[in-house]
Amino acid sequence: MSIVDRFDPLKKKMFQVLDQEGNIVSKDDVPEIDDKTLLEMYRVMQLARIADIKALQYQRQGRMLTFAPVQGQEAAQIGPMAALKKTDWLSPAFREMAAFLYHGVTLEQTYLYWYGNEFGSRFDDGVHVLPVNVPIGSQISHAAGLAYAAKIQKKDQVALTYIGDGGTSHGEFHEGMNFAAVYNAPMITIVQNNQYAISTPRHKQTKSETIAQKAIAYGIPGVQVDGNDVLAMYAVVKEARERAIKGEGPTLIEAYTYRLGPHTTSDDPTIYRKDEEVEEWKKKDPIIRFRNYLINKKLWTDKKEEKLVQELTDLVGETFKKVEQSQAPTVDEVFDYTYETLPPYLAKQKEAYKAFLKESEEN
Amino acid sequence: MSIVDRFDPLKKKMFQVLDQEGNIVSKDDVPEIDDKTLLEMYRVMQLARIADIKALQYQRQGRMLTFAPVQGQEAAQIGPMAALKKTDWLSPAFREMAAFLYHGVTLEQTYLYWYGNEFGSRFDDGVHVLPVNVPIGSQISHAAGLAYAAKIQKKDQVALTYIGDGGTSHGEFHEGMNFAAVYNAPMITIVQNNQYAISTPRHKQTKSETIAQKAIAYGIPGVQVDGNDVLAMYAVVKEARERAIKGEGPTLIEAYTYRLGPHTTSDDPTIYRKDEEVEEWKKKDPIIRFRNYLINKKLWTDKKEEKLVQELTDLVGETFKKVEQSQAPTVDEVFDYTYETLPPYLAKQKEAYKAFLKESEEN
Amino acid sequence: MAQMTFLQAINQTLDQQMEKDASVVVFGEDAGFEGGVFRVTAGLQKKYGEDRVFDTPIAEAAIIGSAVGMAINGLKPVAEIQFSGFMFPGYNQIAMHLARFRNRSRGKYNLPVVIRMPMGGGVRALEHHSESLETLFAHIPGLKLVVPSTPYDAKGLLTAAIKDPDPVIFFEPKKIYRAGKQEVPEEEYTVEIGKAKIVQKGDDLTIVSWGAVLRDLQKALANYKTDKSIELIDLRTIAPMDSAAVIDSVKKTGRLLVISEQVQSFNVASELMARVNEEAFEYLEAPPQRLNGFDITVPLPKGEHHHAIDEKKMHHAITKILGYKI
Amino acid sequence: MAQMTFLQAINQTLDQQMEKDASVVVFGEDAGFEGGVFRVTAGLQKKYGEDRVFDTPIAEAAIIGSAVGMAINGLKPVAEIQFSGFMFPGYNQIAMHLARFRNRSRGKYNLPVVIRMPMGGGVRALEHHSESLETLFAHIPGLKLVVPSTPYDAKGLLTAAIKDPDPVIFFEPKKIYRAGKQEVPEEEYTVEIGKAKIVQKGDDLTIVSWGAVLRDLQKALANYKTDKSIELIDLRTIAPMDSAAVIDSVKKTGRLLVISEQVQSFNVASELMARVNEEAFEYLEAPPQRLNGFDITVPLPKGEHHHAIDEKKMHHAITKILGYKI
Ligand SMILES: Cc1ncc(C[n+]2csc(CCOP(=O)(O)OP(=O)(O)O)c2C)c(N)n1
Ligand SMILES: Cc1ncc(C[n+]2csc(CCOP(=O)(O)OP(=O)(O)O)c2C)c(N)n1
Ligand SMILES: [Mg+2]
Ligand SMILES: [Mg+2]
Repeated sequence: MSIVDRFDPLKKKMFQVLDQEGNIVSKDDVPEIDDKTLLEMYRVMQLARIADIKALQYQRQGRMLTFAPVQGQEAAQIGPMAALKKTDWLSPAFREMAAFLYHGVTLEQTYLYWYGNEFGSRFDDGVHVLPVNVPIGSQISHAAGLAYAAKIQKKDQVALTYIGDGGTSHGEFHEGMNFAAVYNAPMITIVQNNQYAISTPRHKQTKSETIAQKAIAYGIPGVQVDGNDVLAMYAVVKEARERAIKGEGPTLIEAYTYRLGPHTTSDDPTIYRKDEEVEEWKKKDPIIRFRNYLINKKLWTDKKEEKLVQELTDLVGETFKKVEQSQAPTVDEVFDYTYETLPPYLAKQKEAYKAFLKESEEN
Repeated sequence: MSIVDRFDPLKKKMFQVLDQEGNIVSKDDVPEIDDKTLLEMYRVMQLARIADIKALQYQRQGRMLTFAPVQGQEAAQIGPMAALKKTDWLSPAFREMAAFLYHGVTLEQTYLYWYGNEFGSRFDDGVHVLPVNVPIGSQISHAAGLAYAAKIQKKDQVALTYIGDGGTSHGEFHEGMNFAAVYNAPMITIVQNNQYAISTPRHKQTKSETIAQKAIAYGIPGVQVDGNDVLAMYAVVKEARERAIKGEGPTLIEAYTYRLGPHTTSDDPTIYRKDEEVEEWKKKDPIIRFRNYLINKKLWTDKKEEKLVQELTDLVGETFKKVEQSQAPTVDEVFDYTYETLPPYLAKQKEAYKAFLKESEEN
Repeated sequence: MAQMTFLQAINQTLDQQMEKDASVVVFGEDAGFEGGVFRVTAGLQKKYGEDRVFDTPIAEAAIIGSAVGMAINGLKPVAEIQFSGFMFPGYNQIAMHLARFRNRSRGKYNLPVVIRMPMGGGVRALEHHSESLETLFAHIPGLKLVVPSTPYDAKGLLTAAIKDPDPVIFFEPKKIYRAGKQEVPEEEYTVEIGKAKIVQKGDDLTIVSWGAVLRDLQKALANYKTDKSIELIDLRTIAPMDSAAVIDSVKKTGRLLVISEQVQSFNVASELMARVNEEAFEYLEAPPQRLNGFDITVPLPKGEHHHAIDEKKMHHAITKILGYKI
Repeated sequence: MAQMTFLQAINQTLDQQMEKDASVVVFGEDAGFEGGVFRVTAGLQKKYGEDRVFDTPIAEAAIIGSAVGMAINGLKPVAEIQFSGFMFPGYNQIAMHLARFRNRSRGKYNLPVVIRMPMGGGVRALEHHSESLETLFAHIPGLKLVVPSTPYDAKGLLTAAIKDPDPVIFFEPKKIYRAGKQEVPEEEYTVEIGKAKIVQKGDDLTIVSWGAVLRDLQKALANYKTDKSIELIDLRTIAPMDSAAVIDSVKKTGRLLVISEQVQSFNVASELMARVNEEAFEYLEAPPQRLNGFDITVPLPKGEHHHAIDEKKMHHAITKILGYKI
């Protein structure tokens, strides 16, 4: 029986493959993933973690701008992305650095974005990731459109989109979900229920007992998954992808997880949540859990760990250096991407500005 | 056991008190309504029906503007309004003429509105009805706000709002529902599922099997009711009102019904639906059903019927005459309601326009 | 060549473009099976199937938002908003995404999306059915906005809009959907977006207008007796606005009058007046003037005539500006 | 009297009005428990309870729409939109309902609603966090829009806004939330909505500005060497705009320069230029000028300086208009 059939969201049963220590709780549910992929998943989880910690440090030093940390949510992002094909689309919210890195965005690009440069959103050709999406909820219908286009063009392709627990209150969430469902568009929606929307706790966001049960409003499957369990997240997305490709429509996946860090670098979470709560969740760290699993599986050792951490730390440091040395946007860049061809009145504004800059320099 | 507990929307069970012939199907569910109220309910259902038919005629003669007929949906409106207190709020969509008339709006006002005059939306003091609301879905959060205000001011008051099956796809529906649910605001939402949104059938609007099950997304009770059964509609709203007043929050009621007429006077329904379908639904006419019930109950006779129809027909004719003789909006009226006090630049526009009119007259 | 109404010209254009380009898809509330409440898309679903021509749920944000996604994934969406007054729930998607994706992605994602919307008054309609919302699109960088006034331009501009790599808002003045026919070529042609049209040459006064009002204005001008010669410009594109054409004209005539159905404050006239001030101030022989609606909500039908621009108002404004002496 | 920042002045005003008037309620995303992401509403929930000060779901349409309902049912809602760039999903409620209920109901329902929104740039923020959206409110009949530039005006205008029977959009230039303190009286007072303030008298040039830019402008003027005397007007209210004050000033100076952070097309400057054309054309000694952002999406922080209005740009524009000779 499929996962969504076994885990009725109204019964508040959460799908899990690994327990908190990384032991298998449900053997039949362990997804088939080759070792190389498992290690790649682990590598990117660690890369995201290290890049995240470093970004926070850089930001505190005033060297980076606002940044939305991903710490604690790596499994909810790496599991799903590993279950996709590279040609599948990702329509993100704004806290998906781990997913970005796994799906082909470079670390330099993600850093450049949070450094305040639009070129950080110009991903390489063939990378099927949309830019960071700030207006809450609006990414869902982008995914619906991507998926609809994939469907009628008969591509073997789905669109996966992320949103937060808070985002589910938004009208844009509702419209996008309903839209995709009506057309059986191959879309997968993952709600990262990290228990808070900035300071607002989950229970003030909605009265529904689970987020997963919101799927019922759209007549589609919904399931609550342990979002700190990378294998469970992988398995459920794998299954959802198959349904989607078969023309059975979208799936709503609630990834039950926790944001270990602040909402963004401008946020002080101690105002609204207790240390004990954070400590409880640290025990459920998705990276530790996955590492234990890999160690049990004899795929990982402390030595390998040490080497990887060092390697990634260096990579992050070097990448940030590059980003710091990147050029600030030029006048042309600031104007020229508004339209394919610069309209006359805008060209005039640009020329006047250039003349002004020249004049100022000369004085 | 409460109605909402007995009629789980996921089981597709529809709540009914009277069958198609007006016989009682479920004795225990017959609501206690005194005879006077029953007769008043019937009178207003007939008034709405006659006013509706006449409005269509006037419109065809070019004497009235666009108009959204209510035919077929009278029970879904009169049952609920009869279950409310006069101090409860009604936040309507645009097809609620019957509800308007029952809750204190005069026929002259409703006609004046569809005649194209804003004064048709200025209801008498003490009438707790908001004006016709055209932008789909936006009335829900008005109701949420009315209800929230009632709650924190500890009034014995609820806000009831209407929306169509099509309207449930809108983001505004979702936001308003979720908002009210979170605060346990005393709100009642009735979805008049009349099977179409203009030409778009219900199944193209959403993939959910019932509209009622959308309640699950908000963690509130939802129930599907035979919307052509005025007693069922009364009973379910009565119960929802009690829950609301007790602080238990909103209820979502799907009134399963049918629009017998066109979407509006500019619509040609023969393009998108079959005559047979309409004929099937005519057999379920809510007025006939209720009349049979009243006749069975010895509250009504053919003679009374004849008299009432004549009386109401006259009333409608006279009212329309008055409306036709009403004054067109003056210049002052067109300007002066924009703000409490006319700002200088707007006063200037008004004066200039008056001067222009005077000059034109003189020439 | 065939005689066509404005509405037929649009329908024929959609048909032609769908035929030529399999990536064009058409959708909106009731736009599929019944062909839209005005029947602009009539017959298309039958011809091109439900995948390419379809009804949507009532969800303007999703209509625009999904168009964004479709465009990124290889389609050319031509979406319909049932009335421009109902674009507001989709305005977030229009202003924050549709207009910005190209800039946000530094040119990676162009969005060749067309959003069609019936606009304007004069049809004795309910609230929210008579608005003229040009400003709300023209103020947003990254959008284009066109308003044809003839069947010929409707076809040419819509063809250009569908081929345009940037998002285009396509306003259809509903009052003239069926008002009169014009010869429209069967074959494909484009009218350049961003180019105003000089409808009538003149030396003493420049009048700028567009859409349904322009049609009324032409009648009003025919009935206006004067020995002065008036240059009439159909702006056609509101964004990017061909202010150069207007400025050139004003340099010649010295007088500018802008006529529209918009409310007054922050309308197209204000922006044109500002640009004329900036670039042709020395040529002005009279203060630029505007004739438009008032800063009020468009009244319901019984009061709409107050807000509407009729011939009397036009004559009055023309007489006033022609009579101005410094 | 106490020394207060702009932010403190707003917080104190909300506190004072909630204390005096039990019908005032304050809400928004994170506005309750933590007192908002900027802490503008800090302390209020503790003092007035969760019924009157509360967090909302992330749902801008419902925030505005419920405010409409609350106002009709006896409350005075002061709602917060977290950043003005996130008002778009609520724009339907603002433009189609909040602005119109009074007119729609022919005066039965006044909506004494205040919508507070941090606005403007200069804080090195993410996309959608730096917009200046004055036009989108001032173009809509029925709304009022104020933008204070000092702690004193912030308190006076917010007090007036809460007491106003009409809906008021209250812009808070986030760049100056904590920039400098000013003496602000403890007791209640109002600053009239719809009245501009002459900050500095002068005879040769009228400069109009508002909000954070006005503050920078004052510094720039202090550093500007000229023998000409400049009149500086803080517009304060954008709608209903005190164009009379500007026109009076221009009649005296003959020159107008409007400076803002907005994009250029269809901005407050265009409307002011249009009104000055209409009413003070003969007094103009130079074409009215505007200095503002470009018609582009506000760049991310590394490019924001291009769009921002700095002292150099200000000096340049002033020199240009002062030097103009017909
Ligand atoms: C439409 C809109 N409103 C408000 C915001 C401001 N905002 C940014 S993040 C956030 C909270 C999001 O919470 P959630 O959806 O749970 O995602 P999380 O931050 O927890 O990942 C808010 C309100 C926004 N970005 N967009
Ligand atoms: C936001 C918005 N979009 C579109 C419309 C145009 N419109 C008017 S009625 C209608 C269909 C409504 O269908 P439904 O909600 O089922 O109500 P019914 O007409 O069946 O009573 C539409 C799309 C509108 N009024 N508002
Ligand atoms: Mg969250
Ligand atoms: Mg319907």
